[in-house]
Amino acid sequence: MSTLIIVDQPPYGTWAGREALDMVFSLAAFDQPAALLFTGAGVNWLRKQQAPDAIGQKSVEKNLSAAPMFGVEEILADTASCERFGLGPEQLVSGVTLAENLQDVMNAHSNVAFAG
Amino acid sequence: MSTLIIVDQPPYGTWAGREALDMVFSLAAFDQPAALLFTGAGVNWLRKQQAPDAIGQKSVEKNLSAAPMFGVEEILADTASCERFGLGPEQLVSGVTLAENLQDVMNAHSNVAFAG
Amino acid sequence: MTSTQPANPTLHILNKPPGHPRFETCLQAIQDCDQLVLTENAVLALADRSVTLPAACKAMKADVDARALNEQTRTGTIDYAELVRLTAKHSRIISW
Amino acid sequence: MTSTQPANPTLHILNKPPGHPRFETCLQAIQDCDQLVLTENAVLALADRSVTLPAACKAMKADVDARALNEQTRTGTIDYAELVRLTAKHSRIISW
Amino acid sequence: MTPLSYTLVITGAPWSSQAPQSALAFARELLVAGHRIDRVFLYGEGVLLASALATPPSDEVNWPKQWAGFLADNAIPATVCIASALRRGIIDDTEQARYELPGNNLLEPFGIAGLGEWVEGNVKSDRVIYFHGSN
Amino acid sequence: MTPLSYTLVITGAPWSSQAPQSALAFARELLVAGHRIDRVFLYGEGVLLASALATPPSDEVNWPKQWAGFLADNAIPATVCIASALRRGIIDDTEQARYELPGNNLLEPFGIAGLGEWVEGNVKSDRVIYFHGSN
Repeated sequence: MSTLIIVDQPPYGTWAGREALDMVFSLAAFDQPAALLFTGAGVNWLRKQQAPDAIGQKSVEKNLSAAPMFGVEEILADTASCERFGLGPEQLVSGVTLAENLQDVMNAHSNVAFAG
Repeated sequence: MSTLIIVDQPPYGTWAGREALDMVFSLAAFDQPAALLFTGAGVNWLRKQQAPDAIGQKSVEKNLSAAPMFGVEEILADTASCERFGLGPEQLVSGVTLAENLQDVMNAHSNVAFAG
Repeated sequence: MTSTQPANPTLHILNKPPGHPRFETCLQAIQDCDQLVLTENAVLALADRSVTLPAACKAMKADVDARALNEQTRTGTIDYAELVRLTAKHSRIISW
Repeated sequence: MTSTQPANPTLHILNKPPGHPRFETCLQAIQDCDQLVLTENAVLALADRSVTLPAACKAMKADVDARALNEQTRTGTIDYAELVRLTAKHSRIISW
Repeated sequence: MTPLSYTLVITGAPWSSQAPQSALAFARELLVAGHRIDRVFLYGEGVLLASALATPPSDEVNWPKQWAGFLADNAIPATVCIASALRRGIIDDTEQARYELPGNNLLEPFGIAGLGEWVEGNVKSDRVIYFHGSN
Repeated sequence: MTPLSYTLVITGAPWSSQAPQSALAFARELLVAGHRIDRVFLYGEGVLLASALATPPSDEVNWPKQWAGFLADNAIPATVCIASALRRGIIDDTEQARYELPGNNLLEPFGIAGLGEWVEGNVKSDRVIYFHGSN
């Protein structure tokens, strides 16, 4: 049994992305296989060097880079969404795997959920 | 000074449409010129014979038909949005005026606002 | 990350209105063996001429009635008892 | 319901991300004499290759920095002091 | 039909989304069909369903009270995610004391706990069904 | 520059939207520039900004407290729409007594009143600026 949590909402404007991270870290903390997929405007969570101090929020870049250490199996990003938002390999935080086909990613997991 | 309140969210799934109606009725109650514009998926508020009892909500059809009595100047619907959702004149609640051009409608009002 | 097992039949429960980014993503993710159920704002797809729905698609009757879409015949409607049966039948369920 | 006065220059403040229905409606509603300011999630338009922005467009610097879009040069950025000036200058303001 | 066990997760708020209504209609039919509801878990904006202070007009349904009645009548455990609840001001007496807050507003029989209970639902229940907001 | 008067309307909730943050940054600059804020009006989900019980983690900004401090420091009237507030469980002591509720949670200096105060802003203020949620 493995769970895929999907983030399709962009960073900072809503809380769904942060709450999705909390879900995936909780699964990992209880030794449940879990992976994250960023797609649509959600891929913008993965851009390097976000600096949300001026809007009174915290960056999730550190949390994302610590994900493998906490047992999160994979951080996936939809290739077409990355292209749409100009996210090449050099703009992406480390540890992200590009995924070509949403159906394949979803079929590899027994559970698939959004945070909101 | 007249105010245009725009409803672009569909009925029942969110509360923004109802809260937009409250805004326009409040303006009218205080004798402030006010009009409503339904556009995008919001035009579905204007379909006749909605029956939301089974989902535990109340229809706004009566409120809309009472709007002129309460002093709401106009209820406008975007023509293209009505066509997209198959809303011909016989499906629309009474008292709705079709509007072809969003820019013209907006320019005819000094204030333009959404409920959320 | 390769899809090993052949497509696991999935029940997709979609509540976003047509035009919402997740509405589009859901339609792309549906496989031939999957079942789609439109709930809440998603039932507006029955009236939306810009939307093409998959063959295995049902809409929640309570939501269709609420929005006065009962004369739209693009899909059949189901009640909550049938939705419960569909969730029991599918081991994989995605709420969009 | 006819537009009598010539277009009243309007300040449009847009916070929805590209792909949101209201993002599209806003871009359609903008006239040549209008000013657009992108805030919050709307600044992602700077990176979105599927979006064409009008000429009179600025993006909030705090939101651009938050999302690491400072190398995107499709529009200039402004701070809140400048946004205040723009709201004082325009008697018509629409928050999308 | 084999009876199954379900966890229901609600992430949409009452009076902002239809999620609590749809989830309740579904939950009632689950019991009619002989299935079991292991737990209802409120997450994100869904925690507002556990407000003891929500007071809609008298001719509208009070969704928190409807849900509380259904949960109590059927002895179904219901959990509000603690991180979501604290941020959004849904507080029980324990958290009130811990953070020295001026009051509390958690509606019985909802209880506050961590995402661990959601993880448990993922492991133990046959099905986990989500009810999100629609915008 | 001629000083102008503003009404600010917030419809997006804290911890669901960025609206309270953006509105506060804008409000601070309004005062720096010498403008006046006639009133801040919370509507729809925005009423959650007036919760006295919101308790984010200690390393995060508490937006209701930040706003309450700004309003008090600058003697700016702030109103929570009564219809939105009652539905969503934001209650002052008057409403608690009227509806016999188990508590109240309205953060000072916010007050509860009707949409009439928003209408007044439309009539009297030079500008009315809205801060919505972004989804």
